[in-house]
Amino acid sequence: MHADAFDRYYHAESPLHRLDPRVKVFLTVAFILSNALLSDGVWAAFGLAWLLILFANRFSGLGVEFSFKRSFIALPFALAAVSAIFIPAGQPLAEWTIGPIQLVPTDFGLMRFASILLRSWLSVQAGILLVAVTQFPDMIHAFEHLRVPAILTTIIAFLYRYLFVLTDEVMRLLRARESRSAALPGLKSGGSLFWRARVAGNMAGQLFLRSYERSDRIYNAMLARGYQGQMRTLRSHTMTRRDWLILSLGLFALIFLQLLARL
Amino acid sequence: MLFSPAPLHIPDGFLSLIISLFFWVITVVAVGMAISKTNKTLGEKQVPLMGIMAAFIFAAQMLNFPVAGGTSGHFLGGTLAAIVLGPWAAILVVTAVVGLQGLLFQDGGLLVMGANIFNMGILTALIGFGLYRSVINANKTTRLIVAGLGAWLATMAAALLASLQLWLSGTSQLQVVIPAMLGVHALIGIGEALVTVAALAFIMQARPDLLDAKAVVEKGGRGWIYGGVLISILTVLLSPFASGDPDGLERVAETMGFLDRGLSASYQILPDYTVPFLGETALSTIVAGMVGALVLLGILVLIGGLLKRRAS
Amino acid sequence: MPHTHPTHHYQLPHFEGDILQITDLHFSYPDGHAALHGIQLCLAQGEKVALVGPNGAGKSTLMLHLNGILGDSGAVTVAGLPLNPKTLPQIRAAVGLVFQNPDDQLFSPTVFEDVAFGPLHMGLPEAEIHIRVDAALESVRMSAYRERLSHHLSVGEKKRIAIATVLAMNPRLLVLDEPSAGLDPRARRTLIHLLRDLPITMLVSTHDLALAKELFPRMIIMDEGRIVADGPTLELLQDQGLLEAHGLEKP
Amino acid sequence: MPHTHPTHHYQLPHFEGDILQITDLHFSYPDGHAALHGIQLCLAQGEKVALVGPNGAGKSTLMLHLNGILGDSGAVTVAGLPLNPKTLPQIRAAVGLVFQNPDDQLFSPTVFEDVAFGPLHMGLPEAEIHIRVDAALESVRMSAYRERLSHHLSVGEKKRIAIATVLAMNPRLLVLDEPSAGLDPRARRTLIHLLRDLPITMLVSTHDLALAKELFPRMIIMDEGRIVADGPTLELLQDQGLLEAHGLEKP
Ligand SMILES: Nc1ncnc2c1ncn2[C@@H]1O[C@H](COP(=O)(O)OP(=O)(O)OP(=O)(O)O)[C@@H](O)[C@H]1O
Ligand SMILES: Nc1ncnc2c1ncn2[C@@H]1O[C@H](COP(=O)(O)OP(=O)(O)OP(=O)(O)O)[C@@H](O)[C@H]1O
Ligand SMILES: [Mg+2]
Ligand SMILES: [Mg+2]
Repeated sequence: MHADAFDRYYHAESPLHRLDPRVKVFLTVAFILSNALLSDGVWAAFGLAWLLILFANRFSGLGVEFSFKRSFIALPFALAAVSAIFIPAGQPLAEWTIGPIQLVPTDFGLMRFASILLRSWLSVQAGILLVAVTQFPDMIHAFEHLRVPAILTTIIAFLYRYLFVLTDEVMRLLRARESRSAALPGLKSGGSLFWRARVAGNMAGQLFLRSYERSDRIYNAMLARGYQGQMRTLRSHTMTRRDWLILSLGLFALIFLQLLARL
Repeated sequence: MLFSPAPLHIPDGFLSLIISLFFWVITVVAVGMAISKTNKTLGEKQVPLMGIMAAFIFAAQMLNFPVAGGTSGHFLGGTLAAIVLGPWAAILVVTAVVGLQGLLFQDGGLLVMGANIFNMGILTALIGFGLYRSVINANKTTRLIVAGLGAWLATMAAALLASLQLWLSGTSQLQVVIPAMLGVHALIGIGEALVTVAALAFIMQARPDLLDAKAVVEKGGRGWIYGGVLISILTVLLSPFASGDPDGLERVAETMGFLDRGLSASYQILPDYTVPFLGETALSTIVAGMVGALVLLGILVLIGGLLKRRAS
Repeated sequence: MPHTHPTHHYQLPHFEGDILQITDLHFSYPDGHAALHGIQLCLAQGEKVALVGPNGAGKSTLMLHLNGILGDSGAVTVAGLPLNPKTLPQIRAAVGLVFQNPDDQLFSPTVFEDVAFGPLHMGLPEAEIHIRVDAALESVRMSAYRERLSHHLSVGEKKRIAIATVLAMNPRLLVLDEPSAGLDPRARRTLIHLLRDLPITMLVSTHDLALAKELFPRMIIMDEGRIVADGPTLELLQDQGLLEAHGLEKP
Repeated sequence: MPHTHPTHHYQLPHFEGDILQITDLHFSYPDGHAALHGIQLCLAQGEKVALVGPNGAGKSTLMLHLNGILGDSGAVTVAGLPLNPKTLPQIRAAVGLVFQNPDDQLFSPTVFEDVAFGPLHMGLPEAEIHIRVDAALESVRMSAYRERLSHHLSVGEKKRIAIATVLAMNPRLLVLDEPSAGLDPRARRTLIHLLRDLPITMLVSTHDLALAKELFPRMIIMDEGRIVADGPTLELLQDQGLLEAHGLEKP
């Protein structure tokens, strides 16, 4: 079985794929930060930010609409911001009465809501593009280079590696349960809710112990290869002049965008 | 889809910069402490253990169980990890999980990751471990019941805090977001509690050594009990209060000086942080943001350096 | 304990004819990988059949179709019932699937709970469940393990419990995925005796051609998602060219 | 980081004689289970030896002693160095241990990182690490897989990479725990060729007596924590009584 469904990396030969992962990570974070710095309702700046994303998409070799097509994953969360539409500020636009509740959408509220969604939607696209053009291990290296504590990056590297092993294991457990979830004609099947939750709990406990014991075996394997309590990594990336150039261009564009937004 | 965005994973754009940075700072400090504590107690074994346990939490989230009418409950696993691995280790594990979810799946944002880690990792460790530790010498049934309660409360506390963060960021209105979030999570929390209890019972049976009183006490001091019980009480008191009388919370905030101009004010002060001597200009905002980012970077470098020195 | 419930009350309707019919079964995984190309297969009641082929041939994929974990194309008929969402629960009662790794099969703390999962889920009355569990454990000769924790058993023991978990459901057709992998010679021998003595129709995938030769009169060879040979085991094992072409080796 | 550790620090001094000597090794697990009772064993340089025995005989336990993961009783001597905390790093560089499950052995995201793990933790300079990794991948014929992600590999491929991870440490003694489990006949054949061509002293545990017969001139049979036989493979395989007494079967 393969849990490759988690892989978000799309291979292509492109300038963006070749870019040093540090630059990609840094620019992505800067872009998200820049979105957070834009005030509500500066549509031109939001538009320009999207243009930047489209531009980046263009150079990823994955197609201009690549990140757009995948960008609706955060949409369900938009529900959390819907109430912003009815902020009692600015001009009321309408008045809806639903039972005892009275809803008054306002122009300020609508602008606020749209701005939150736009910010989030732009940031999500940047993230999508980042993982699509960077192999995850490279991204971990970038964080090492950017001085995130080695222990944390190593834990994430382990997590990434065993994510696939353990999700395969869960999928097999789920299959086993499914294949024995039978019914006979004329009998009510399924058991009680409590029983079902207990079975899920047993599976979780089972999985926990197996993972726990596996970590012992892996620790042995690490010891066998000379691990003495400190992770070492080869710093395998070097920044080229091209990397520096693109980094400065990107930052310059973001600063320009911020200035434009304040005009 | 395997990982639908859980309601607790706040995406970028939904929290204001100040709130985001504020929780980043707390989280960075807590994670730094967790690193040094686990370093001491678990030694060199911690790296594979934490990594695998993080993968476990990830995988366990796929364990659904049919509830009714085609819906199913999902398991989050934070409380289980806190009880079995100890609070410090659990913080690291959840940090890794939330980090990967944000980085790889855009399930939760990057700038808001500090808040997400705090809600789902640190609160859970406090409540889950703290409550369980307080009854460590009780009989098995009591411990299981308290663990279940802890799982439910941890879910509620995370939902409550996330709501407050959204409100303070001017993204949601309190009287809407609190009942909605708490309502949904009261149900999610029940599933979480059931599964946590069953999983713990399983582990008690198969590997009692992991959960005997001595092993648990070693993993965190009495401080966790006080912290855990305190946060639990706060959650219990605040939840019905906040959902029943959101304006009340508003008044409390007001008297404490958070807000000065009533409800709409919160939408204006927070997004517009400025640097005093520059006045309310574009430059001021940029500088404010950069200062925040630099502070963050500084803390990260500092912790990294500390750890390196400790290791060598 | 007075277990007086007659077991045959809780049985699938009686049926004569081929227990399993597959006509032109195609399957692709969600990532686009085409794993099965037009499988055609009939199993008569009481037959014991080996399914062999190299890694990645599609053996496990085919087996997952037999009780509807994968696929829903209507190409599979079990005991006269065409597989579809409505018949699925009944078909799962008729087909007992045992996975390669017993750790994937056993998810309950004790052996008893694991074996009782199927009958419990089917909603059988308690007395009947006890009868079923005892009978299933008895037939794999593990009655003494009823209250043990499955976590602490050896691989060979787990394997037998895994088989018991589906026997407790009184299946018409037993489907085993590589039952001998990872067993030491003694445990493997015990397994062979067990399978020989079980009076149920069986489809067993294996890399162990010696086991196939010893146990199964009929053999099916798969490669790249197709059935490339189907016939008497001893005959197929003589065909050096055929075996070599599909990465197999004469035992 | 400037890794300036000189390579020779980790190289064992040149040494003539038995590469491995074990005298009266006893071991009990923390839970009190006594797994080894007075193991006595010598391996000459260049020997290739099979270690067989039923499940639970203590094979894996013994192997974990060979580079000090378990035990510290001073009963083990590798290339003339008695195993103790001071010699441990050297001995770990000299003994390459490959575990049964490649998923426990390959813990890094990419193949390159995994193979480089050993040399890196020996403190070799970067250039040397690259040379070692390339050579190790070359000898298992997996050079093309350098940048691949480990979780994309098949079991057989993972197994080969797992062997490469220890070859990169230039071990004097290669210790493999059940290398052929779960491989299909073709992958098993590839493994046999690989092991035959590697010019290193080897101790290999296996349930696959056919593989032992084909590859290893010498065989050691363990049961219940003791070595019950040690001699030429072909001779031991003739002794029906011996094999049967320890749960083995003539291939
Ligand atoms: N979940 C999945 N997603 C995509 N492809 C898959 C998945 N599971 C299996 N495959 C592919 O389908 C093909 C058939 O796989 P299958 O597991 O059925 O082979 P098999 O005959 O059982 O092999 P083995 O002897 O190794 O168990 C293989 O090429 C495999 O890589
Ligand atoms: N961590 C442990 N704690 C306690 N007992 C253990 C532990 N690991 C193994 N044992 C026991 O020690 C004995 C020897 O186990 P070992 O794994 O060495 O056997 P083996 O010969 O490798 O078997 P197999 O062929 O199944 O791999 C067994 O009885 C086993 O139950
Ligand atoms: Mg298979
Ligand atoms: Mg072993």
